[in-house]
Amino acid sequence: MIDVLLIAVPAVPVVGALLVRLPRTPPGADRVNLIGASISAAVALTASVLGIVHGAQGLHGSWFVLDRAGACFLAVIAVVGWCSAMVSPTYLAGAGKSLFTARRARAWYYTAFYLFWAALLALALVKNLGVAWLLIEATTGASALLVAYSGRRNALEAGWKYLVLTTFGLAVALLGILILFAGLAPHGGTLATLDWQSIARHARGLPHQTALFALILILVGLATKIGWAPVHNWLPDAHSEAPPPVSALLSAALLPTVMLIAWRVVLTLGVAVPHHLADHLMLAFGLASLAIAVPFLWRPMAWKRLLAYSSLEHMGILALGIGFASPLATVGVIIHLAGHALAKSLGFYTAIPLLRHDPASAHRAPRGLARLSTPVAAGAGISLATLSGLPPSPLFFSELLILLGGIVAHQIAVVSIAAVLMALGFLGLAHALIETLAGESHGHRWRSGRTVRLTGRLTVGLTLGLLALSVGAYLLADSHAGASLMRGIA
Amino acid sequence: MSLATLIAGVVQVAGGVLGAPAIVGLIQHLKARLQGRRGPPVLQPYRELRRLWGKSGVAPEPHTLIYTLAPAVAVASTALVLLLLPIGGHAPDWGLGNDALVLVGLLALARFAMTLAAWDTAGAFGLMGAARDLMFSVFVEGLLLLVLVLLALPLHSTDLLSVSHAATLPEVWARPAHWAAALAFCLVIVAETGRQPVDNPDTHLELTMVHEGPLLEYAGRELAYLQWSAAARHWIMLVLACELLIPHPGPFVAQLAVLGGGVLALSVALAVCETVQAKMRVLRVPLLLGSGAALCLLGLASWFAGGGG
Amino acid sequence: MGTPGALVLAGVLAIAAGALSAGLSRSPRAGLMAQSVGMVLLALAGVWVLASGHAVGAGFRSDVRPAFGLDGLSGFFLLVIAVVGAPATLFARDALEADWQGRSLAVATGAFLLALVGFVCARDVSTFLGFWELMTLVPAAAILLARQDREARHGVFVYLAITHIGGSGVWVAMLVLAQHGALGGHPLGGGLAAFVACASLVGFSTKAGLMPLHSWLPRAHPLAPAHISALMSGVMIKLALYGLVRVLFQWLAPPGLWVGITLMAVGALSCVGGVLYALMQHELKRLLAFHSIENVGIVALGLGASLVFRDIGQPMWSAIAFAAALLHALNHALFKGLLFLGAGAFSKAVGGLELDRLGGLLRRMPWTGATFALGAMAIAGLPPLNGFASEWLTLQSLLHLGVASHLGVALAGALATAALAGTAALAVYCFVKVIGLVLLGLPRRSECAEASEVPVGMRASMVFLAGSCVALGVLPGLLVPTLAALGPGRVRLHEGAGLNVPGTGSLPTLALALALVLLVSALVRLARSRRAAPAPTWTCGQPPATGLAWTSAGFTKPLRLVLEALLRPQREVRVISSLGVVESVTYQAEVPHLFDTLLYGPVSRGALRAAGIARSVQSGSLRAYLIYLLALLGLLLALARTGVLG
Amino acid sequence: MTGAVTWGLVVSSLAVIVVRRRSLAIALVAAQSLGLGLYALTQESHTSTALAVTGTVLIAKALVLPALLLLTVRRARKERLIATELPALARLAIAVAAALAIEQLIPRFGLNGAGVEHAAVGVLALGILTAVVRRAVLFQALGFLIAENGIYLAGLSLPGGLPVFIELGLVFDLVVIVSVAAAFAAKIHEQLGSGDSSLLEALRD
Repeated sequence: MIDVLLIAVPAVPVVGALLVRLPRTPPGADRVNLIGASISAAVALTASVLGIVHGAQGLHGSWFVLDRAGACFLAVIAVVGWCSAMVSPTYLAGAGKSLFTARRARAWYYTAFYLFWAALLALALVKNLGVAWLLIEATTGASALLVAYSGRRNALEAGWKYLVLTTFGLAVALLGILILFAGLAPHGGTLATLDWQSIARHARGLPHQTALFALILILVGLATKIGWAPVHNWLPDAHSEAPPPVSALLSAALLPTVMLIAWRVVLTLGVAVPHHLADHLMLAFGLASLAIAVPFLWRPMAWKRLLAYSSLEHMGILALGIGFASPLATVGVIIHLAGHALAKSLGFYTAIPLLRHDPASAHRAPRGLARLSTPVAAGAGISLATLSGLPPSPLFFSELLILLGGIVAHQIAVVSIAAVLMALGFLGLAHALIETLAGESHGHRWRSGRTVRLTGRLTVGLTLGLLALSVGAYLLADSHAGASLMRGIA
Repeated sequence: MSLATLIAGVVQVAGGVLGAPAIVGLIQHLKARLQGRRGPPVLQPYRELRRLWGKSGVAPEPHTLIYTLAPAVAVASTALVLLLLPIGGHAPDWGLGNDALVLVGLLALARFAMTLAAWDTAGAFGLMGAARDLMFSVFVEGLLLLVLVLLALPLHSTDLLSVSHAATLPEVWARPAHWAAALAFCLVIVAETGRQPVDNPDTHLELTMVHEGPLLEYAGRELAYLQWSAAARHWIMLVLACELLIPHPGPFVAQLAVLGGGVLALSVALAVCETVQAKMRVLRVPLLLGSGAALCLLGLASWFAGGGG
Repeated sequence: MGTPGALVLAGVLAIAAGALSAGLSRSPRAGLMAQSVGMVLLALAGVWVLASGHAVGAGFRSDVRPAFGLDGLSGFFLLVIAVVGAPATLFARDALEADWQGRSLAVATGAFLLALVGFVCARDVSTFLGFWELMTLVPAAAILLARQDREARHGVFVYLAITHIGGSGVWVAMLVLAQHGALGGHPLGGGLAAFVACASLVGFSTKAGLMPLHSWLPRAHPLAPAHISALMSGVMIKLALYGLVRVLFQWLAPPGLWVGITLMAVGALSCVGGVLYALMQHELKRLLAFHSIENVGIVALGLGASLVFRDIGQPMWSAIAFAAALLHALNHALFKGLLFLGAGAFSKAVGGLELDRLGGLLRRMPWTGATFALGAMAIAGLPPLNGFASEWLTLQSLLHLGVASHLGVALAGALATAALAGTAALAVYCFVKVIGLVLLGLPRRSECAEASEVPVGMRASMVFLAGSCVALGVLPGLLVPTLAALGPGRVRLHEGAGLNVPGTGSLPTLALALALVLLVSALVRLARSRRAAPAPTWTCGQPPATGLAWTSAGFTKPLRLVLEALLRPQREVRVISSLGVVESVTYQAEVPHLFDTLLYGPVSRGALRAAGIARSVQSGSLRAYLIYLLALLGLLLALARTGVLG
Repeated sequence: MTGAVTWGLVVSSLAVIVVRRRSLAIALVAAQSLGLGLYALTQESHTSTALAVTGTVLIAKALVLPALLLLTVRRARKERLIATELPALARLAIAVAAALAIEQLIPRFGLNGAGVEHAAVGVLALGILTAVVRRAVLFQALGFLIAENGIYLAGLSLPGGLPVFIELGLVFDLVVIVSVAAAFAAKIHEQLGSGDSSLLEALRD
């Protein structure tokens, strides 16, 4: 039963990818997209509920492992994917020429989108490092096309950089996996050798050098895909050039999901290297990402580029949470992941009406939205306020929990530096928030068309989600949950 | 209530209310003599007060209630200060306590009232003096508080009675801290009483006035009030100097004698100093007072260096 | 949870309901009324807890489970919030328009009040920090709702920026304390205590607006609507000191004498610097904002003295200094609230608040004018008002620090005493100027000439505040022993109307006030027994004209000249003459805020330049990015190979 | 045999860094893959599945991918580089130095034969470096293929060989990625009129 369900999780979107090519007319494609997305999301959410309900020890199967953390990731991917699928028609309606011939553009978009989504969903479930690598590589292929969808010169450039950097990074990671595989060869040398459990079981037996180098190579490789500084450089370009729904999926689903893999590597392989080296590597990546993000946040930036750099910052925070490796921090990471996903995708969705009514905001900071359109201003404001970790947003509590977890892990120095860096990053976001909402705006109010109305609905929905999340975080942020999450992942 | 305190109370009131103008008159007289003039008689201030009492006041245009209240407030707070003073180490309990800081506060209240009155008439000259007066007060109050710290050292109290008890015996002059306090307090006296080199009380040029400036518009009884309170400020300062700084051993009578002699001597000193000293530039005054403050800090250091005296 | 708990709950609900109804209904008046009712209920709760001394609700806890409660200290600060909040909301009821902006401001007011209340009632670290942040954010939002011009946006940004960077200190301190169970009742000691002390000093004193971390305050406070400014200046910055008190007196084992001395130094700097720059201001609300810095400095002096006394083993004086600090916090809340509301009333009546363009308002607006003057006397620390009582107590404790047992402590005490005395005199100077320019003399603008008194609600709120200034000035003794009991050592002081403290000549406020009033009335009667002859003011015979009137700059000139080296005033006289005939002479003078020109300006410019350089990382060249990848790889591998990574 | 293959691999990778003409470079990479494939065939214990797998890999890498890339080259016939590239010797020197540094840093990790290990890591590094020192987008794609070959070599000389699933998956991904890359290369040629990656520097801060 559970196997079928979990097979369906990636299978349904794949089928959707095929079906969406059938209808000849755009409306037809949109309709298929609507149905397919809803079904896939429903399936994935059911699975994640199952995982959360009795996944304390993790449900293990032929190819998957469904534990609490994985279930949370699955839910996030499902929700964000669904929202992106819902806004895609509005985006496509207004998107001009694209990379593909006008007739097939929509079909290609949906196909790539669904394949991308399917890969992500599967990624949250796989129990095997090798397979995970293959899936990550697959996401690159699908998403690169989507990034360049608009076919503009900048989009091509961004897509190309994304493709090259991540593929080379993943090549490095693959070398690391090979080294690990070679090290584990005495315990089988079959595909199953790379299962998380078998890695965890035999890690202690590994020659220390092998484990260390495998770990370094894998982490550096995955870092390029997660977008950790200093190998994050594709991230701002891709996020700012991709179609908004895709940017949302990239930032809110792809990066965290790859990070889940990195997390599992750290948890399984980390025991093989002395004195928490793996955790310290994570902390280093986290601080580096925070520090690199700050100067960019300080500059008035185009809306989506700003969001991209804030993604860099938040990936850093998540890395810190993982590196602290204490239950509180783990709870913080999960809450942060979810909150960031909702807020960030909301931000990207508001970019659709923004770019529609004010195309210039593709390369300069938006100003005075409050006077131009209330729903858009609300969406942008709520998303930015949440991302800058202001109470009562869930990110406030998650950051608090992560830092507290850091102090529990006796990392006071790291926590202090991180707190200061977060405050510095906040400056940029605060400035952007003030100017975006209250700055001097030109032109008169936008008429509330389809996109604006949709943004309004999304804003309401996602805001309710955020509130629910923060209430949950505030009331239930209690260390038992964290412990079970930790147990779940390992 | 013992006889001593009774007498002390009488002196507090009578000396303050009736005796104060005599000090001013004395200083004027001596000054004139030292300058080779005959000068006004010692009782001249009383005559002036009587004359003003008979005259009607002036209601300048524009003015508000504040202009009317100011002299009364100034006189009232000065009068209350009289009741805080120890006389020969004694004072009756008027229910007002004898705290030094209360004294400072009341003097500030008087200054506040007068400077505000200067604003009320929208006149140009009064404010010139008011601004300077307030500027001095910043430094004077700082210095006065430092002096109080030094005087509070022996008995750890700001109660004027206990401070004057602490200064009963001549041994106090053995302490550098006491010397510092005494010297600094002399500066405070000169500044508070508006004497040269800080201010020239008998100038009639509006541009050089400090304390006199805000009085310009007043006439009649209100002016009488203000002239009396100027005189009373002399009394207050001199009595404080005698009680807190000059040793006054022996029985109460002797102490009273010391007080009277001290007040006389200090008046003479003021007169002499006014004759030999020219009025200094307004902007130099803070330097003078600042040096006093430095002196006080040295005194404090010496106290602790001397193992707490 | 008992009666006070119920009162708090009712009050909070009333405020929330008020905020909601103000947002939904067409006019915010009813909602604001409900808010001020809620404030009254909270005041009752605060007084109840303060008087009974029994804590209600949860105690402080170190985990992250939400908890709320109320103890003596919280009760006192709840009272501080309420005595400003109630009149402020009443004032806003008449001050705010019934349009969208007015309604949203009313909602923001309610949210602000709730944030303040939540902060003093928070009992666990996440709630504490949450409300701490909200307390900062809501007024920022309120300012932006009121006005969106460039100046406002910049001010709000600076406010958020500085408070947030400083606030990271609070975060670190609170998290460390929570993790070590210090909130749960085991004070944190050892080397970590010093770290936490530093972090909390930085964090809380930024929010309290203590120099040199104050730069946001004179920018942000004048921007807000009057009643929000009153709450910010009167309450918000005090709550930062509440946090500091919690950390330094309750959650930390004494880390050493230096903490108290540092706090005193900061306080002295703030009070002198604050009042000096206040004197140099020519805009009323900005001037008042600088005075908030001064008064927070005075409170900090008291707290620092209390810490030092505690550490040198004089519990009685420690408690007195503590009580003095708290009393001054309450007093400042009262008269600063009064003054800001008065400023709001004036601006509603005449528009701009440039000091040189006002004048003669006492005649036009007797109620506002009289209460404003009273508030000015109180903040100037003149007897028999409340400012004098608390400054007297603070001065006494500093002075007794000056006669304490070690040279270092004594010098610190003596210097602080002199500084506070000078500050008091400067405050008198400043408010003589303010009263003179705003209320007295001739009106300098037509608006001032026909200004009319504000509605009754606004008047009532100001009268209430003025009345409580008098009451606390006459009967401070009713409160001080209770406050001293909250302090370290739990000392019981002598009860009574006045302040009867051993080691002083005692301050019988009641007798003093009565004597003053009686004498003054008698003297006035005597003097006025003859009718005074009306006559124009003497200005060398010509009629008094506004052109000749004194300006704010002119009145403070002597001080500016004396302190030229310190204040570095800048003046510029431009004479435009053609053919030897002078056509116009323009004079410009200003006193730059040295902390901005010498400290904040260079730092921010440098930071921005550095950021610009750092941004060149994103050069746009794919090959550079690949080189980063190789370099990172090489670096980590080399570290691993050389065994640095184990 | 093994030595010959490894050396061939390394030399051809270096050659790709040096040569000017794109078609030649593509041919070199194809030759690499071919050599590796044949080597794999000789290596494998000749079970049918293994044969099949290796065969597909061989065909995919030695024929399909080069064909794809050649197609794009044909599409954009004349290659104009905007700025002149580094001189060939300099490119070579940089690449060799960097590659040596990297492969010296990796310790032995249990392939059969230290030479193979060094060669594998070195070729991977050379692949990345190709993308660094060559500016044409096509060479950056080739660099990826080279890197892949390096890893494939390592995979071949694993004691137990790579799991079949991984091997096939690798090839699948490879095909996907390279075809996407080819599409990009074509589009870039179309839009920029040149495959010079130094034209792709518009996105910066």
